[in-house]
Amino acid sequence: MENLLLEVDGVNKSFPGVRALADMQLTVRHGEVLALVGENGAGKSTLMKLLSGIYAPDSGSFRFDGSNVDITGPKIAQELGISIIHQEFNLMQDLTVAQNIYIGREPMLGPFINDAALNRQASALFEKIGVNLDPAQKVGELTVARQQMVEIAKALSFDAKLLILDEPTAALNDSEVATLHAIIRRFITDETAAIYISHRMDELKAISDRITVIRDGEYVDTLDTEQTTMPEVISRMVGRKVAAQIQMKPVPKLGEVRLSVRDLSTKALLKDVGFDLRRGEILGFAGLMGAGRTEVARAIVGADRISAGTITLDGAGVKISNPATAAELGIGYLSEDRKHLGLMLEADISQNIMLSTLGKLNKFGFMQDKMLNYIAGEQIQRLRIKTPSMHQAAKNLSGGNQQKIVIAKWLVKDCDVLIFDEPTRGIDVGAKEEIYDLLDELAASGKSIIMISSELPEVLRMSHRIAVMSEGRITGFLERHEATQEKIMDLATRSNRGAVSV
Amino acid sequence: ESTAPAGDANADSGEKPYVAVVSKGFQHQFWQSVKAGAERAGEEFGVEVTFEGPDTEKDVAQQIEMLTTALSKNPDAIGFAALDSQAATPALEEAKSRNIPVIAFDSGVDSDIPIATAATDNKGAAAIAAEHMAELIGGKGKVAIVAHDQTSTSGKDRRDGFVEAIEQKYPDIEIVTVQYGGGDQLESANLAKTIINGNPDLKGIYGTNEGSAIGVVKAVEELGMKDKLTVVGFDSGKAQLDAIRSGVEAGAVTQSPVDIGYQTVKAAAQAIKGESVEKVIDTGAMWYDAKNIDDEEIAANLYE
Amino acid sequence: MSNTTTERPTKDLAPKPDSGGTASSEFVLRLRSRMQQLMALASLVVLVIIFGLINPLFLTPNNLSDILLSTVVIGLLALGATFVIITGGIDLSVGTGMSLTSVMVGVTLTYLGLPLAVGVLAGVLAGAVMGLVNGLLVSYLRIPSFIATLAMMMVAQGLALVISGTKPIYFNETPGFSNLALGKSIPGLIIPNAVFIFFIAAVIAGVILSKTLIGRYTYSIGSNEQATALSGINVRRWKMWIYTLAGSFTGLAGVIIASRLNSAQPGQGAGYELQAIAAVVIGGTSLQGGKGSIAGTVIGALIMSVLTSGLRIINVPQEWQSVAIGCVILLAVYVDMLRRKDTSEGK
Amino acid sequence: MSNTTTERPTKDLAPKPDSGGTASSEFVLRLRSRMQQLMALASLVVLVIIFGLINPLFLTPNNLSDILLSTVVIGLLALGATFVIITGGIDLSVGTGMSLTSVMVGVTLTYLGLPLAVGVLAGVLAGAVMGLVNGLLVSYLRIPSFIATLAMMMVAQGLALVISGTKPIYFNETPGFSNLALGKSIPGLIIPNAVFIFFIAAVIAGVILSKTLIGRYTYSIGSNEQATALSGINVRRWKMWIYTLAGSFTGLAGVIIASRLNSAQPGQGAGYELQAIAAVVIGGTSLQGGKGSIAGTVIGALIMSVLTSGLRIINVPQEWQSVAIGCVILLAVYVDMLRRKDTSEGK
Ligand SMILES: Nc1ncnc2c1ncn2[C@@H]1O[C@H](COP(=O)(O)OP(=O)(O)OP(=O)(O)O)[C@@H](O)[C@H]1O
Ligand SMILES: Nc1ncnc2c1ncn2[C@@H]1O[C@H](COP(=O)(O)OP(=O)(O)OP(=O)(O)O)[C@@H](O)[C@H]1O
Ligand SMILES: [Mg+2]
Ligand SMILES: [Mg+2]
Repeated sequence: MENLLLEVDGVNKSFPGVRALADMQLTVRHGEVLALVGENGAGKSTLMKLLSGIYAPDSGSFRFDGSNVDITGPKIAQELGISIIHQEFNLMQDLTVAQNIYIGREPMLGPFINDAALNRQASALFEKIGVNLDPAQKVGELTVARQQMVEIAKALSFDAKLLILDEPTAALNDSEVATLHAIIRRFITDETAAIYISHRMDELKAISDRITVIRDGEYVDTLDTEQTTMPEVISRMVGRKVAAQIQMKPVPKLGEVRLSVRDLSTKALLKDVGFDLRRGEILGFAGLMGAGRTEVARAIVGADRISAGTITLDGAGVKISNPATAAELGIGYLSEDRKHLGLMLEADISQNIMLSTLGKLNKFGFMQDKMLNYIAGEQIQRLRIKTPSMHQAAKNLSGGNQQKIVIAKWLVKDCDVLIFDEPTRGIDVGAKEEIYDLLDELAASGKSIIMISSELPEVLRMSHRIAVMSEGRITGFLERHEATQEKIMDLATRSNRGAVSV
Repeated sequence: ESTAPAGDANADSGEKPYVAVVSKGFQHQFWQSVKAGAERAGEEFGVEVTFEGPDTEKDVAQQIEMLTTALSKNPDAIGFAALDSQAATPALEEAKSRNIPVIAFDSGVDSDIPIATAATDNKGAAAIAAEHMAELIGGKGKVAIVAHDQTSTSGKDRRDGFVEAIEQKYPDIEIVTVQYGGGDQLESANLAKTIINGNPDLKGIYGTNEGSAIGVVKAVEELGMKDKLTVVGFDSGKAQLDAIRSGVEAGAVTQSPVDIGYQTVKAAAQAIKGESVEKVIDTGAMWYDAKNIDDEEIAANLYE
Repeated sequence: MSNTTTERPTKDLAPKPDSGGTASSEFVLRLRSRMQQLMALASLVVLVIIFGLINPLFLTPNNLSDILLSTVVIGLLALGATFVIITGGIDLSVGTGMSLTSVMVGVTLTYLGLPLAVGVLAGVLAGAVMGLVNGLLVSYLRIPSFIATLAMMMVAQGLALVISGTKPIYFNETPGFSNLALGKSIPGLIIPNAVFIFFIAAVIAGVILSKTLIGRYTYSIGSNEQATALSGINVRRWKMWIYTLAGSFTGLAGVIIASRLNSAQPGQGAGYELQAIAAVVIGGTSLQGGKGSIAGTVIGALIMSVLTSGLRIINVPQEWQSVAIGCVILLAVYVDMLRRKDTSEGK
Repeated sequence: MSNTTTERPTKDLAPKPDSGGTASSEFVLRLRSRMQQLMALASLVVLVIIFGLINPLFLTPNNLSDILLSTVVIGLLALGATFVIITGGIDLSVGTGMSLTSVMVGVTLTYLGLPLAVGVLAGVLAGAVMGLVNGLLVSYLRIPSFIATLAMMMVAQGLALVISGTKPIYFNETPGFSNLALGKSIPGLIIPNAVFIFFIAAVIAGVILSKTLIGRYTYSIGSNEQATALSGINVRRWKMWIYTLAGSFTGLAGVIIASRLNSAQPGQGAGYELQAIAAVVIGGTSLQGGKGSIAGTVIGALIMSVLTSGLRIINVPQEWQSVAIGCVILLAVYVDMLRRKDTSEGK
């Protein structure tokens, strides 16, 4: 047809035990942003990996800019003008931001790398695309969100015709998402196009021209964004009708205070953080990138050292020196960084799910493997983790399914206080609702939950009460009935006004 | 390449008899000379000879493995220089029970199983070194020892023989330190230099084997102390011979490595034929220096 | 990267959207993990056959029994090292540590004249204590395991010399002691006790590694230490115990070598650590941590001793032996790699 | 990740949009990365002072010059090992490899009678070829570096013996050769050439590591090999060259030791690899890959030789020397850890 940048036709790709793509098709026009949606494990990332030369297709053809292409490696993809931001980071932690972005394309001065020019180049790039990074900083020192920015900058640093973004916003909050969208819009010309993968439906409306839906590795449909509604997209994704608007349950009657934090400070960032968490309560934490939400969680469970502050649990002061102590006291922490801090990528699913509970499953010193597999199997069913077997290595799962494993790990642990840091990162809309229901259930059964999230709608939907952080302090609490996006943003952008006490 | 005779070969089965020699070392020139002597005797007396030894003279266990493997090859006789006689007892007993004659060599095997021993008296040899050292430095002053090993019999005997001789006869000589360089030339050179730097009034250094002695020579050369220090060594090796000729080293005690190997295999060949062998074959040790280094009797025992 | 294609699938196994595992694909996955050990085993068998063809004496029961016996010490060290390596660490202290523990046995039996059982216990305990110290250094002082155990290697070497007075300690007053390794408890069988002790130790190690909590944590620490810690597991404490456990195998090796040599040799052991680690790695345990098995380690240790012994028995000159061992190790590991051929670039 | 917490500049919470690195924060970051080396340097200075106080003879120019000289061989080996270790690999072949390259020098100069420069080149080249083989094994056959270089260690040891005919090769016909290491080219200075050669080699290594592509990719591969490959870098080819480069330092070490001993000793070198690796790690290079520096390695090598020499000069009995070295290494690394003090559960 007319004006196509990319045509994917009849592509098949299987992994042992998994048919990831079956007769897949896709077209991208010049000058458009094509959104690609589908449930977790639908095959989105796999398709993108084929396009960027990481996997080779079992069969099928790719036409790029009018000619048939055989993308046999990342270098070939780069040369064709396909630039990708992978769902999982591909950064060298020990190199600087600039070194990461221009790896393989270093400006030289004779036999030597011209690091000054390298940093200048990077600065110029950042200015052009409007991100805010220090070229000379080590990537390992950056937050997840900032690392995502590095990935974006890197992808844009190529003179790409096709920009692929695989869940670029999973680690970003709304203002950063807006920045990213602006960057994408500036990138799109008559010569270029982008494929945009996301589970955040509101973004699709904002950025895309067309939406391609896939399900279980098969092409379903392509819709014009203008002329469609999100419930329609979602119903094609999951293959059934979904309730248009989920009812927010009223705030239940909360129990007594279970966890009480006072004057919590760390050397690095936190300043006099204090709050109470009641039995049955879901306390949301909102804030901008680097506001310190993750750090509060880590400080509470003893993963980071605190410089001052007290933690009281069920009325008794406790000293938590490491996450193991926290777990013994019934406080569990689900990390936002599943790849580095959440999963054992090489280990299988059941081992991952049962990791936190192993201690309870031994009899006379021996592991109860039957029991263990049974419980793991239950969780796989309950969270609908898509896998051929519970003995599949975690690294072979799709991103969203990996996230479900991490959630399952804490569901089986049965903690009284659960701290979920970005729990729905990378999880598809349908599954998200299921997880929300799960959290509601947990709260209703008397658990206390802290939910840190960068998605404001999620915070608003879930929280009984919202704590907003800025620059290491809590700048305010909002009850559910009074909370709005505007009020949260206002508190989140306050600085140096001192902490609000409980 | 020599191959072991398959099957239970005996002297009278038509094939050449086979003598497995398990020594204390392999890579050092000393052991290569023993090997050469063994092979020469092998040719002379018409026996097949294999020769092997552990990587270091500390590795008792590795030597025992070599001895057991040698036994598996059904040799007609075994030549053995024990790193630790006791440790080898079970294997030696097996040899005895299978009527395989064992010839001990080098520092000997402390057991009554070997029917003959071709050995150097290391303590006696070290005492010779001590006598000459004392004489060369005029009977008083400080000396140091750079030894090759702290735990092996040869290392201990050559240290102790020297120390005892000095203590008994030369009360005015002080042994300031004994340090061990593992027989590694570089290591020995480095540590000898440190000893010299740390003891400005040092008169002499004694190196207990080829590597140690050459290390000491290197140290003295590098420090330009040729005329200030008396170096006494052990065994030979080209660098040591050169040093003795040029006067950097006063002299050394040599054993008769070639003869040790030769006598061992000769005794083995005799035993296989059922001839009687001498119980103790003293292969001797003698002092050599610039004056007598080219004497026929001495030169025959030196290797480069 | 592109070689992922070789992991081409069986097309008939369409994924069930929310399965908890179909029986058949589960079977495939398990088979695959067994394959590795089968492969190593195959290398071993091939080696034995080759040596046997070149020199039939290699296959005499006596020689085979000797080979088993010669596997024991490195094998025991490798068992302990397997645990440490699966956690992603390395243990360089096993060689001289073994020497130190054998000296401790000597002190107990010969110097103090205590009963045999006490001596054995003292050896194992000495090893455990050494492992504990390694563990404390690695987990609580957070010293990289390479450095901590390198330092321990030196300290153990020195202490073995100091405690023994730089001379071997003999066990002549404890006549039963050498029977511990060399006696033949099973009538009619020429295989000495040490071999059985090794296999029993291997079975115990295998059970611990695959069936108990400490074994599970060994794998999970190796897979992702931080994730394990954040899952509420006291990683430091467990790591300390894992090193202690590993150390007690070193201790047992010290007991066995002392019994075999009927003496405690304070100077030896240096260099054994590399052999033990080689056995572990040839057995398919990854130095990156998280993967490995005891069965593999036993096979790896056997490969090493079959090689050494085989080259000697076919009279390869000593200078060529090490060349040959090097090449065969490469070949064995390469064949294994070929089979596993996965997408990751090896380190 | 978690360890980022303490390393974050507290001020820079909201970096200005025009960033590009404010001068001050950049300075702080650089200072911090220098700190590590300063710390190691401090350990070194403290050691020197302590030994000097116990025995003033330690501080004589002669002795200090000797210590420098005794650093050279291990130091050169450590330079090469630094590259390999930063990629996340390990090189066990440097010790016996050095021995093999020195034999090659002997063959060139003594057996073939070629000119001195050719001999030096032959040594370096032999090392490079050995490194190349290591590199091929590691990158193209994907054999773990531990195994590949362990095998190479054995092969090199055997070949050195085979090629030399198991005897040392002397350089008496090439009188200038021993001057290469021991001559004193700078009049009035007692420091021998070998020391200068080492420092020049270190500077070259440092420049290569920090200023050239191969150096950059060394870090990059060590940080995240897969990501590097995905960035379109031909990781395998670069890794091959990195090992080759590392090998040429081994070759240079072989030349220097041959010159110093005026002979090629085929039997030596085993055990040097652990000392070289220890020097690298004491110098702050991480065995996990991605981190390290040449300056650190030089300091690490100096710490090792100062320790050895110092303990000898203050007459610590040999059996206690290794205990003391072990403890000091621990202490040096621990102090370094303390400084870096991060909150994460480390390895
Ligand atoms: N290397 C692999 N080995 C085996 N199975 C794989 C591998 N990579 C992907 N899969 C499987 O292929 C299917 C598609 O995965 P993919 O990552 O493409 O999903 P996705 O649509 O990106 O999902 P998500 O939204 O969760 O990121 C999943 O079932 C996944 O488990
Ligand atoms: N400007 C910054 N530069 C470098 N590191 C930072 C910066 N701000 C925060 N960090 C670190 O990054 C980590 C993540 O920040 P934190 O968890 O406190 O923020 P958050 O509110 O969870 O936001 P997000 O997770 O979205 O980044 C913390 O460990 C913190 O120390
Ligand atoms: Mg995906
Ligand atoms: Mg966060």
